[in-house]
Amino acid sequence: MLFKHLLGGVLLASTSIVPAMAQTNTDITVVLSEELDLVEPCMATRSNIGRVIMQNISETLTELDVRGDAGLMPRLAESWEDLGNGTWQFKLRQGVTFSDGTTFDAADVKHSFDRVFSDQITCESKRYFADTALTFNIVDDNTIDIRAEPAQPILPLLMTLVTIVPSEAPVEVLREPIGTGPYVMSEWAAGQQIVLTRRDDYWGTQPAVTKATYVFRSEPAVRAAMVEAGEADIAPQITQEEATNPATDFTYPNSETVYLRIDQTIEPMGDLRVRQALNAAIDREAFIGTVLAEGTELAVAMVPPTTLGWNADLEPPAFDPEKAKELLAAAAADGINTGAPIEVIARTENFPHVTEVGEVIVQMLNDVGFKATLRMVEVAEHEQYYSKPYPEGRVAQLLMAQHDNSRGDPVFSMYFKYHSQGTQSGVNDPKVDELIEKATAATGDERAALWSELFAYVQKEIVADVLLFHMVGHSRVGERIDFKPTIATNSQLQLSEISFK
Amino acid sequence: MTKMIGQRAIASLLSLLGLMILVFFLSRLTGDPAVLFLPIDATEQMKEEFRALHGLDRPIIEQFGAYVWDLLHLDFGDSLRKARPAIDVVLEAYTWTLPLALITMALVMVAAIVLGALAAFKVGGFFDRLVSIVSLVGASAPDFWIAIVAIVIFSINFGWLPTSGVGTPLHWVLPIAVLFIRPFGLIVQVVRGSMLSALGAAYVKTARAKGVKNRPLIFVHTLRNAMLPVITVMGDQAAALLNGAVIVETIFGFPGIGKLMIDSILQRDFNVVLTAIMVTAIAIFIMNILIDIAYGVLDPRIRQ
Amino acid sequence: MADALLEVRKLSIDFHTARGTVHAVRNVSWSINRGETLAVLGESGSGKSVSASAVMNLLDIPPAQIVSGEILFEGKDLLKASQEERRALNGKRIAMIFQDPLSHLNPVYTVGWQIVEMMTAHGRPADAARARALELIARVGLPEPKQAMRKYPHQFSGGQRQRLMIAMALMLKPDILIADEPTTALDVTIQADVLALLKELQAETGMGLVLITHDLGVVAEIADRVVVMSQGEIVEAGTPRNIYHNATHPYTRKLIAAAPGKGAVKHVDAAAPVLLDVQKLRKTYGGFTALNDVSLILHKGQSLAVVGESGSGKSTLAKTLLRLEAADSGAALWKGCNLIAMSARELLGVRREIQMVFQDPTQSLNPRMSVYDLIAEGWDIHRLIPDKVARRRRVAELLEQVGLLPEHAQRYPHQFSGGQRQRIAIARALALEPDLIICDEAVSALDVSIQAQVIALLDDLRKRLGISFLFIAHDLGVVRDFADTVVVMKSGEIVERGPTSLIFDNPRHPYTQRLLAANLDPDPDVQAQRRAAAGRAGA
Amino acid sequence: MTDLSSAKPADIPRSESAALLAMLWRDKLAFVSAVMLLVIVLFAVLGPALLGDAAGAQNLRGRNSPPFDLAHGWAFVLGGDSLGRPMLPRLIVAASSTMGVAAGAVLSALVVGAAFGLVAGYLGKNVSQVIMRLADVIMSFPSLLIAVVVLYVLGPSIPNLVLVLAITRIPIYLRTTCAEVLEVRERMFVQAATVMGASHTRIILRHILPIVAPTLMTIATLDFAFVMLAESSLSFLGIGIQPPNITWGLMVSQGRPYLSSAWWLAFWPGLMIVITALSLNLLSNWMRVALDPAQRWRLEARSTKGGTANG
Repeated sequence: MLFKHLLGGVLLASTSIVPAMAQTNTDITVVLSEELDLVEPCMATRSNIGRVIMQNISETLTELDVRGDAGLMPRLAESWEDLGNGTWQFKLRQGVTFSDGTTFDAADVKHSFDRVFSDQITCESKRYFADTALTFNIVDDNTIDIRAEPAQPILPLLMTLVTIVPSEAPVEVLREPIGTGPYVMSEWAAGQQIVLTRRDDYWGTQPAVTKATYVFRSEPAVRAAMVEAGEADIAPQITQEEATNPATDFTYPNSETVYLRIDQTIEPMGDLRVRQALNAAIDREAFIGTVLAEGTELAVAMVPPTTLGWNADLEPPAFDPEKAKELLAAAAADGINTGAPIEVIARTENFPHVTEVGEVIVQMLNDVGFKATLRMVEVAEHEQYYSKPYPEGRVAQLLMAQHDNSRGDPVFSMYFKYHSQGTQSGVNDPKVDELIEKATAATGDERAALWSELFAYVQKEIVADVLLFHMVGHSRVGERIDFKPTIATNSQLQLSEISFK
Repeated sequence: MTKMIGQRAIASLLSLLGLMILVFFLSRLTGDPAVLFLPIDATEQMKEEFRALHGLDRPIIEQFGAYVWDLLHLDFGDSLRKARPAIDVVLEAYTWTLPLALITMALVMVAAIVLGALAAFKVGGFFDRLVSIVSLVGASAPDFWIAIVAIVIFSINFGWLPTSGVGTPLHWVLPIAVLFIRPFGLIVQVVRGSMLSALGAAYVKTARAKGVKNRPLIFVHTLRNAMLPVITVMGDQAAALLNGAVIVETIFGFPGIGKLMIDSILQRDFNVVLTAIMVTAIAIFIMNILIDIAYGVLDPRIRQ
Repeated sequence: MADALLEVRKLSIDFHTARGTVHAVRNVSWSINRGETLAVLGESGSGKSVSASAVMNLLDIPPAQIVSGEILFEGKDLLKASQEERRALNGKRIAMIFQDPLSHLNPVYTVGWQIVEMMTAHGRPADAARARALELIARVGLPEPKQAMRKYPHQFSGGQRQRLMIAMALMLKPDILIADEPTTALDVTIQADVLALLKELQAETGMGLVLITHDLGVVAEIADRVVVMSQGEIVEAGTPRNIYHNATHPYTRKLIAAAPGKGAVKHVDAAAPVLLDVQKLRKTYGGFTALNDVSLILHKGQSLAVVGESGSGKSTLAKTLLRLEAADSGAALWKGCNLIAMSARELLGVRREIQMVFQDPTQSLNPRMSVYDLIAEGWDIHRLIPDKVARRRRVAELLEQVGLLPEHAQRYPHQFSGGQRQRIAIARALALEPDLIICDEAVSALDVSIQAQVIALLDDLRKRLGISFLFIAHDLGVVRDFADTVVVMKSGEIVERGPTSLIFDNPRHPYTQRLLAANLDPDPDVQAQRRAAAGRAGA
Repeated sequence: MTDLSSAKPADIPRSESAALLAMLWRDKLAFVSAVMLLVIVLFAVLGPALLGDAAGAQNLRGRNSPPFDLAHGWAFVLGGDSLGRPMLPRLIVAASSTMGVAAGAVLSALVVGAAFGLVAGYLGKNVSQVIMRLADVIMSFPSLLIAVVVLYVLGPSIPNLVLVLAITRIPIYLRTTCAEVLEVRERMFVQAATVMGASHTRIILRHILPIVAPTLMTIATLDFAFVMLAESSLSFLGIGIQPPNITWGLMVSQGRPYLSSAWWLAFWPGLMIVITALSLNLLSNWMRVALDPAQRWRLEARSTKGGTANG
């Protein structure tokens, strides 16, 4: 019993020595950094789960185009329209079946949302509807009206976040997810691998990959080595140090933004000049191609450039230590305690080389006269400092954090990070609050313009934080595979986008 | 002997109880699992629902009562992260850790005993010094060095072995080899020291006067006498292996208890932490009892 | 001589040690034939075992080095033979048994296995070996040979273990048996039995017997020829009678003179006050009664010997009196106060007044303490002589008193010989100026000549300082020389008591008689007479 | 009077330490080890004051400069790290915290473990059984959980880290001491001390401890390397030493991502750990013999290898 793995292995060994050798041409192996705890579809917005499930097993009503400029595209919904009064009508695709054979219809959509909102199960996607009440009206099998209270202008976009399960799916954590996607989960050996195999009765185009095996290795060097040794075909997350082979290794923006959150309530951070000095003190360019990979961009907003309302006019703050010193001196002259200790708090393993980034930043801040120290903490402790309520009796803190928004709309970021009620906000500015509320309720060009204004106001006028970088990721893709990673590869990896050379 | 084992078992159960209480309360000092399970921008309401769903909103003493009550029904609770019974998660990991630990320990035992005994027999010689230095270097070198260098050499350069993972016996070679180094380094020293004193014992003289050959002299007459201190150290090392081998599991993608335990601690998955610790503790207690039995088997004087 | 079966010829062996080269044996020659018994007599450090170890190839080289000489077996020089040839000879042609069979038997294997191995190691089939082992175990006088085979060394008594060693040695019917102090650690009656067994077996098998011993009595009892060794050299050789009566070398003479049991017997001074009054002392371990209502009285300045064999309870008596063990019942009045029931505080005072000298000074002196620390420790404990200079002077005095040098104070116990260590232990006991010293086999581990010196020292202390002694011993000769009163213990009870002269000249209890009869006399003639008498009694 | 009393004790230790030094000189391996350790201790004491600034000076554009290249100056002879700081001064400065943490953890574990072990062993079999089971509990308690609990509740700091590492090492000393004391307390010289009226404290400290100490010392030196590596893995998991503090363990764990691109980042600190551990072990083996009066002779002349004259 105890040695069953080994014994099983002996039998296996007679047929195959290296697994990749035994694969037929259209089977692939993907090596991920983090194992899946769950395969529950309603948790698919969590990136480690989404990478396997999203659009492979479970599909959503709508889908955001990350390869082209098509914006929001139909998936399980063929079309949608705003009926006014906060109600959106979705026309559902016909002839779609779940992998258990049942047909997809409007009741399944309603049930999927009921599961998300149930208190019997914890679903991540619930947070996107935090202050919104949804009511569902099944018009017919292929039509459903969804009314949001208050009105939600981006409801179709939010539909990219909710995976559809059949109405038979129980309201408990699923271990055998049933979906409409092109693949079914055929094996889940906890700790070892998850295997997806292609369905024959998928509604859409048959993807090229017939079988995908996911394995999990937390050591980046090993992930890279596996592709090199032919044991795996795709390693979506490798490090800059490993990504040295131009033939196989891709670098691409990964929708993550790194910034220093300023808590303005603590001296001396309430002073604008001090915040400007912080920004001027940091030589952002120096990081790129050294500690951080070539291709990393300087951030001017909390969201990546692919997001709605992107303000192309914004410039990263110039590195100007002299100006920083002047600003500090001016603040000090007004009685601001610029010599107060500042803690730069960062989370270990938040992103590659986070410690080094922290060390350099502290050095740069101290070079212009701040008294900064670095404090590296593990995830649970980081969380304490990141979200409200902030700990009592804290000194001035610059919290280094990484924020991911690949959803296309700033709404997923701005409220939390800048609104005075936002859980990770260090800002308390009526104009910011107003702009966020207006933009959230607006649609179309007006929405884009309002976001654009907010980005500029936050970055230039109030200097709310120290925006640092839009990060890049590195993937290694085996030579026989034709696949180009995108900004979304962090949170989803559609097998249908993979073909063979 | 049976009485002794019975006493040990009762004492072990009491220790286990103490361990459980200690871990239960200490682990709950380390923060709220809700904020770790839910995304960073989850609402307070979601957190409250999560806590209510898993009973984390109740007073801690009540939680403890419920836990003990369930435990009496052999229910170890569910994993917060994995939404599965914690005991399943832990036992699954254990079916990997146990053979890994046992095979490694068996190899260490054989190698350390043979090399340590030979080193002691020719004490001060070239072989002796070589064994000492190599084992000490091995025991103090960072294990991830060895692991990654081994992957580069054996998997990438030579292509002899798979880089990582499980499945075939070949997959076990590198993890076992890397795990082998440290306990081997320690135990070979202990064997050498213990053999040195045993070789000076009077009965060795008797054996030589009987005309016993060198090999049985070392491996039959002396070794069994030298084994007692060796077994104690081996027990400690085996206990460490039974606790999981985090680095090796992490690098080689080996789904053992060490990585599970670390992840569960960092994610505050209390039920898994508790279950893993208790299962490990039971394994260690059983091993300690086996060691006591081994003492008795090896040395008849202890049997009484 | 030239065609002796085994001949050691002009053998010289050096040991290279830290303190320079020690010439362990120099130019030693002896030989032995079948049927003969050769005794190699010498004290510790005389090199008496070295040549035998060389014969058996048991020397560690280095540190040992064979400088010159030959060991001829059947005319072939063993020193030129290969390791394998010599191994094949060991046990098969020449066998050896040792002192202290407990440590020389492997504790973790059954005696059966070890005895059988003697034959299997030389390629004989295991079945035959088992049969032979059973036969021999019965022959050496152990009951239930089959069960005995399955038992482990620690489950036997000392005498039984030596019998098993003998059985093992005889498995392959060797031509020569080398016995290295085979009876030294045994009780006198057991010693007599073992020697008798060896003689019988020699007569049966016709083997040659090399007996290495320090005991003149053993030589007198068993040897045909004897070589006397001192400082690595043979100083004298001949028949036991010849040597005993006509020793020419001064060392031999000294040795013979030092043999205990010859001095004038002391007499009790009954007028002295009672120091210790032991009343019905009782001690049991589980079901075993170690002390069964033992009562005795010790007067000031008296030396009372407690005689008995192992297991008689004599050591338990000492431990109980010293409160190392708690007595079950009874009393021991020390200057009128009951030692057994004393509080810890009262006891501390008495601890200064009663001191103990243990059997084995190697074990009773902390190896990590210097002689100065060892002797001065009592003053630390009892807060005496706070002045350092005075202490140093007093330590020097004490060392001189026991026959050591003041500069020895900075050394450590292992740098001394056994006799010197026991002197340190005595100096430590004297440091607190006690009224009573309990000696538990205090001289039995020492060489005869040193034994005599230590006894003389104790006697001198008794006379000069009026110290009383409770002298626990199994060696009757020593007791006769030192004690003025004797109690004989057996199985936890005192079977006989009285003045030394009375006990020795006119023992009444059969056990006492047996003890005295088993005690070997160094005079071969006396032993011959006793054998003759015993033979007549047996017939 | 004063002359006489002070002359002698002063005289004896000097000759004794001189003799020890001479013995050390004769055993080349032990001598080299002692010199290495001395150098490391000097690094630890003087390093931060002398080289603290050099070790902290960042130069992002000159990062990961390879070793054995003197173009950047002597400080870069062992290469530069990922922030362009020179390896050599960093290694020297890191000796301080490394030694502080390792020595602190090992010594506190030793003191606490030995103290409880001595008392438990001296009190006899039953008490020591209880202590042994307690040790079992600590041993099956994963060190990482202790680390998370202590560092989460008490906050991360070097003393707390020492506390964590010490707690996890206590059982080893506890068990070893307990087992040895159970045996030593039966020895004759302990009885001899009892007979002289020695108190329990005196017997434990003066008679039992010195016999047990060499074994504990051997374990402690073996533990040194273990603690340095454990500290390294705690750093790696984000709950150990964190920058700007530096230890060899932290450097090893920080060098880990660069193992394939800049091997020297993890290699030198790892080598320092290996050298320290090796030196400590070799020296402790030597000291075990040298400080045992009954064995010292083995070192006084190197020509002999074990075995005593018999006969």
